[in-house]
Amino acid sequence: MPERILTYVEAVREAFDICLERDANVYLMGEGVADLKGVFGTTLGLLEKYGPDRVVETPTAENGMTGVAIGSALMGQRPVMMHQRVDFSLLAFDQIVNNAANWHYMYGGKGGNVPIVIRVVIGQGWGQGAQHAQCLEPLFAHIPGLKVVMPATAGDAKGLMIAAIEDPNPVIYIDHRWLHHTTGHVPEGHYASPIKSGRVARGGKDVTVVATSHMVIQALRAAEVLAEAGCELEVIDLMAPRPLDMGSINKSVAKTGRLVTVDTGWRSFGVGAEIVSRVAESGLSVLKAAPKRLGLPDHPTPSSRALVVDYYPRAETIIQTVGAMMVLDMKKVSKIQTRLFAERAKLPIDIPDSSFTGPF
Amino acid sequence: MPERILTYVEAVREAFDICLERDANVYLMGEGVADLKGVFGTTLGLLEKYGPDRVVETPTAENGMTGVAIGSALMGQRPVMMHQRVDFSLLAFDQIVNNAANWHYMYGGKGGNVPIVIRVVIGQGWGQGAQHAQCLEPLFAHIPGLKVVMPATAGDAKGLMIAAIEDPNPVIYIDHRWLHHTTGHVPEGHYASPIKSGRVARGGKDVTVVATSHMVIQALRAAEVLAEAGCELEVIDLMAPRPLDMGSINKSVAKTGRLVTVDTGWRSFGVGAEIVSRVAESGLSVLKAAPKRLGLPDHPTPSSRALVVDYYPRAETIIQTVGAMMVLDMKKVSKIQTRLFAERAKLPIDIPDSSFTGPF
Amino acid sequence: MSEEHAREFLERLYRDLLRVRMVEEEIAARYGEKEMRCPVHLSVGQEGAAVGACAALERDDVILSTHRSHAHYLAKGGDLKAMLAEIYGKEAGCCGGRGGSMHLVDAAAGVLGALPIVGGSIPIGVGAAFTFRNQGSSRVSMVFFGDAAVEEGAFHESVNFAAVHKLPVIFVCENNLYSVFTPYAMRQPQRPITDLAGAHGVKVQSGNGNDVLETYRLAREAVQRARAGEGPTFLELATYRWLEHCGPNYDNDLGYRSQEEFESWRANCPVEQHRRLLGKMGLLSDEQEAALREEILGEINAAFDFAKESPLPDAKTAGDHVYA
Amino acid sequence: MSEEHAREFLERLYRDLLRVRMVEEEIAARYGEKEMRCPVHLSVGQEGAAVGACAALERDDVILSTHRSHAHYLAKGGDLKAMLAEIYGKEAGCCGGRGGSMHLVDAAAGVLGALPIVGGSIPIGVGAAFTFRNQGSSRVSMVFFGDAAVEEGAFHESVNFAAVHKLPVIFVCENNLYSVFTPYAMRQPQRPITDLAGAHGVKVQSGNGNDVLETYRLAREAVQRARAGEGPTFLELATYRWLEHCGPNYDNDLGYRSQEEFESWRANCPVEQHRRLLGKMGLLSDEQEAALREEILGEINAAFDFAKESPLPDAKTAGDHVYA
Ligand SMILES: Cc1ncc(C[n+]2csc(CCOP(=O)(O)OP(=O)(O)O)c2C)c(N)n1
Ligand SMILES: Cc1ncc(C[n+]2csc(CCOP(=O)(O)OP(=O)(O)O)c2C)c(N)n1
Ligand SMILES: [Mg+2]
Ligand SMILES: [Mg+2]
Repeated sequence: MPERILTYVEAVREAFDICLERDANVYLMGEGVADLKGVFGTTLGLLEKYGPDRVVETPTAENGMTGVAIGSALMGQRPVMMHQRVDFSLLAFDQIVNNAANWHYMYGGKGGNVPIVIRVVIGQGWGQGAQHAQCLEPLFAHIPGLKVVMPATAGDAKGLMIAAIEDPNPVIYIDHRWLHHTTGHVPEGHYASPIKSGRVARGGKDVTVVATSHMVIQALRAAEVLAEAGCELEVIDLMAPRPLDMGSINKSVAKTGRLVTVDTGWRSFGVGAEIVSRVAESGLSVLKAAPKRLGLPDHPTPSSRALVVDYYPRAETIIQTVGAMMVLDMKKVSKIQTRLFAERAKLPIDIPDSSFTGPF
Repeated sequence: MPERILTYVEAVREAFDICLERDANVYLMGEGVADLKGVFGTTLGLLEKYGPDRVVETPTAENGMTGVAIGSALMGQRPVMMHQRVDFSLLAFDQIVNNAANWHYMYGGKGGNVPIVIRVVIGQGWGQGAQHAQCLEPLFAHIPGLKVVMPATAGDAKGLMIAAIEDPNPVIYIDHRWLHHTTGHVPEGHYASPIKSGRVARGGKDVTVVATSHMVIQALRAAEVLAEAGCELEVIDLMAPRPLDMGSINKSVAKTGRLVTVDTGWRSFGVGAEIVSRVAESGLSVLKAAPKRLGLPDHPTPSSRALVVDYYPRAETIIQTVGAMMVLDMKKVSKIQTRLFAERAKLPIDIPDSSFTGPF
Repeated sequence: MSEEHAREFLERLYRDLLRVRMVEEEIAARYGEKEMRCPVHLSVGQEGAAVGACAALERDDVILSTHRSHAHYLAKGGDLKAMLAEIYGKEAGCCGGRGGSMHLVDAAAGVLGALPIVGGSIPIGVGAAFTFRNQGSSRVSMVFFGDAAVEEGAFHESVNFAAVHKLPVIFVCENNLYSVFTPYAMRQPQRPITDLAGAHGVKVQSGNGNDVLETYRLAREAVQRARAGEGPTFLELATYRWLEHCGPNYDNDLGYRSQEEFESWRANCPVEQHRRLLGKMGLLSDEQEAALREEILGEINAAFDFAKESPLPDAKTAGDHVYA
Repeated sequence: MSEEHAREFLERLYRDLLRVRMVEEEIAARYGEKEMRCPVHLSVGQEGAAVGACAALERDDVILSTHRSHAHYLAKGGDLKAMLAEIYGKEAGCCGGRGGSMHLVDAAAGVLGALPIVGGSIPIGVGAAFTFRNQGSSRVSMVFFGDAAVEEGAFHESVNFAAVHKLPVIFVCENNLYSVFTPYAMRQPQRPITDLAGAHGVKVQSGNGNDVLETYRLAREAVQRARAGEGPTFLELATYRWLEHCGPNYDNDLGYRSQEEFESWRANCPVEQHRRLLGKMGLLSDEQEAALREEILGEINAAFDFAKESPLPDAKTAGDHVYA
């Protein structure tokens, strides 16, 4: 199959297009879905193609609109509700947790099911601050009855969106803003990636790195540097924190004996805590070193670029952590890093890569 | 000091009374605070004593009322906002997470502070079902800027409520319904228990059990049985999952080498995950056995008593877990358990103890 | 309606009123046995609203209800046995024992669900109506809620959206003057509650919820408007709860509402009023009444027997139905 | 007001209008330098509402604002240097660089805060008013928000509570007809937006937000009512945003609003209108205008210099201020 390179945004848009085309019950809703920017470009052109009943611009009323989505899902439609910032979805936690997550169970399966997708965009933009750049995935991952997916690549962005829309359950679809401009191979046509927890994004024998979303990119960058230093990371793209399937993680840790987790959100009470705990519970003998978690430190997101220097884990952070765990020669690693990251080092800290056109 | 035995409910009420008396800026608010049942009895008589401006019955409008609390806190008052079920606080997650938790930080300390208490009642009553019996403490514990307390005893119920009210920050105060009728020593007058994470509720050398809220009671019951079988649990009452201070837990695990956590809420992505992860991260050599977490399995709370038989961790569950970990003679343990739990065994599963007058 | 039909209809309304009343009285009578181990919010005194409004619906229309769900469920045609079995926590319950009294459902009868989060089911009902409109269906959605629910933001968000899209939804607010113990005036300013929906550009009506016929007429108009694509209606139905907010007892002795207020509403009993009308019209003799009661009691007793005798769910199945 | 005072007052209004306009134009002009690395939502075209409403307040009254916060902050007396330093992400910013443009604060000037969650600051303002009432203070609270905010449930919850307790709060809705790109009619039904607050039993007024004097008069009345214990007022102020929703550019070429609509509002410029009035009254000659502009420009340039030259915060302090 020849490579078909799309951006993450294009991949999401293609998933919407395919689902809207295939199933008349699918519709998109939310603030901005029918506007000129189309939720970071992911819904552009779809209003024109499918009309305002399929691409439904909504009032600013997150809890109510989520209830509307649930009600219409119970009647057989498949809404995709979008929040341009995950922070807005906090307004809808009542409907998401009390209703969407519980419905099928609390009616013993006799009350129907809730095939909705709630898409929340996480992560940083320019100086967005405390209320426009949170991540919050553990808040969803804690809730039984939800499924939670966090695609890291363009291919999965499409495949998991299609899977989420076709899933008969409420799925929280989390995309990180710093992934939007990344590119990758995206197969043509309809395909659904299985909602499964762990995909080996890069094989390696020394350290297992379990990462989510944008952190997969950082982990892969780190792996490149470390490989040259003779240390092979096995990078696992978690993809779906709930339902959590430990299969590939356990297999990897059994091989490497070492575990590092990297969260997009706050480290404390984060996704990594569940991974580390499950590994520890299943037996310590497999571990050659104490596991380590990376993630955001315990403070809200500041606006100024000067204050985020140590806030977001980056490839560099992963390299440091693995270096300490493996007792690597950090002088040597540092040289490789300087060489490989030369391009990146020229960019300001609040820009993910040169493809980023900013500002928001 | 002579024992002064009060119920948990009386202790909370006394804390309110003392704080209302001492500081004219303190007020109570919420649905039911000024009514004839007074939020499980915890506010009874206070309306008569302090009047409707200090004991403020509110409309059913959780998000708005939480914002009102925040605004008045910024102007120097100290509101205590109550939710008779934690499930209702989901409606207020926007104000709690976006505003209360972030305010002091996002204004760089120059926007004032938010001295509010949000009291949420968790846990089971008779057949309350999926939307009236959740726990959800990890959702709060994940958020920087909040403090989270979960008093397990009547004495701490009072001391931590006073501390929460006097704290200059937003504090989530979580009380479990099955604790309401329990009794304990409650010192007279004003005292604030420090908002600190770990209190050794019972010393022991074999296994560290870190429990929250009602689960502390279950752990202590388990400890009694196991002690007769020659196994000594060190029970740590977590009290404050955020900010999390690992001091007493680390010390205990360094002694016992074994760790069991018991959550009131769902096990996955729960409080126990953070405890286990921190212990594991700080070095494996201290651990003699793989840690274990207990908590609710991954499904919503069913209404029927027949469906909760294996849902809530109980003393029995802890005994089984420790028994397996310590390779105890379970026949012997079982005999002791049967003897010590004879009274309890006569009660239906949906009643915490004979002091419980139900039905709700 | 032919005279014959009209008579049958009036009789059916009475039957439904009486049946709901008798079911709830029986629940109240037996609640002390502590076998119904879940909270129950009884509608005794409020039956007119449920029965009158649901009488305007077809079986394939849907309703949403609240914590106080029995009357709505039964009036819409929900299965009595399945309801009682649910309250008893049994496998045969309408939710298989997972829901309890506050989560009744009967998909076949159009009872989409009941939710105890105040205001929580309002947007769900609007969502159902949204799909009906999208599908070009003539079905309508009716959402029942109490006077406290209009204090929740979700109510306003829902009505606004329904108004913008002219959705086939009927908002039925049973104004019984209290939210638990708290009277209306402590929670809302002096103004007609209908103003709230009116401000969203929605057609509003107030009526006597204890008058089943008046309620029916208002509901029928609203349903017709909805089916004709003329958009949502908000009905405020004045009524009164006789028993305590939650549980089987009278609690007027507690003093949160005056005895006069209570008595005046009791005198205005929806079942009794309609019975008198039928009596006046010569449609209900004492013998007919007695026979009807006996027949209903027979059904109720059989349903209680069913509920009590049927098995509890197996604890091993507790983890089922998390995902579809 | 004496004639002298009146003149001074009119001049002050003009000065404030012009200053807000010039500050925002300067932000727009310099934004392309990519040194202000946070989103900016400019109020160019909407200054009349902010300046007129804040003119009715005393310094110890408080305001709350939104994502579009610069005009409110400046009109209430917020420190310009601290605001610009904040937008530049500097230590000397009003939030020490933690907030950015959407979180302006100036406690001394009564700017309690600004929040980019639509509707999020409305209950906060009501809470402040609740405390003023509780403390028997005569201070009032004024909450600014846009026309989209009334779609949020929190708006209704807040107004209801303010009405029940007759709180000294003024709700100021700047209706600029759009929520980002989405016009009013796609989000709300046809009815005056004031109906929403009126339904909560609150006094309402509509006015021309581009007429600073009309706005001031309405706001003053509302403030007087609030101080007299007569409760909240809701003001709808018609106005229009000239630039894109977020960012420094004109975006009419995108076609989401008509050129005629845009031009008619532009012709109705709040700064220009008031300038003409002063001109007619003989209070503002061309020389005076030029001098005023130069003075303001001097202040603005100095403030930009300050913001640009002052140091970034130290990364090591990023964890400070989580708790008080
Ligand atoms: C969101 C939420 N807040 C609070 C409650 C507690 N609560 C249960 S019923 C009730 C009163 C509801 O009153 P109303 O809507 O008038 O219905 P009624 O009980 O009078 O039929 C309240 C406040 C709840 N269930 N949900
Ligand atoms: C809760 C929430 N939902 C959505 C958004 C995204 N958003 C930012 S500004 C805006 C439009 C606000 O419109 P309006 O209130 O009319 O203010 P204006 O921008 O016109 O001044 C929206 C929807 C948000 N910030 N918060
Ligand atoms: Mg009521
Ligand atoms: Mg607007």
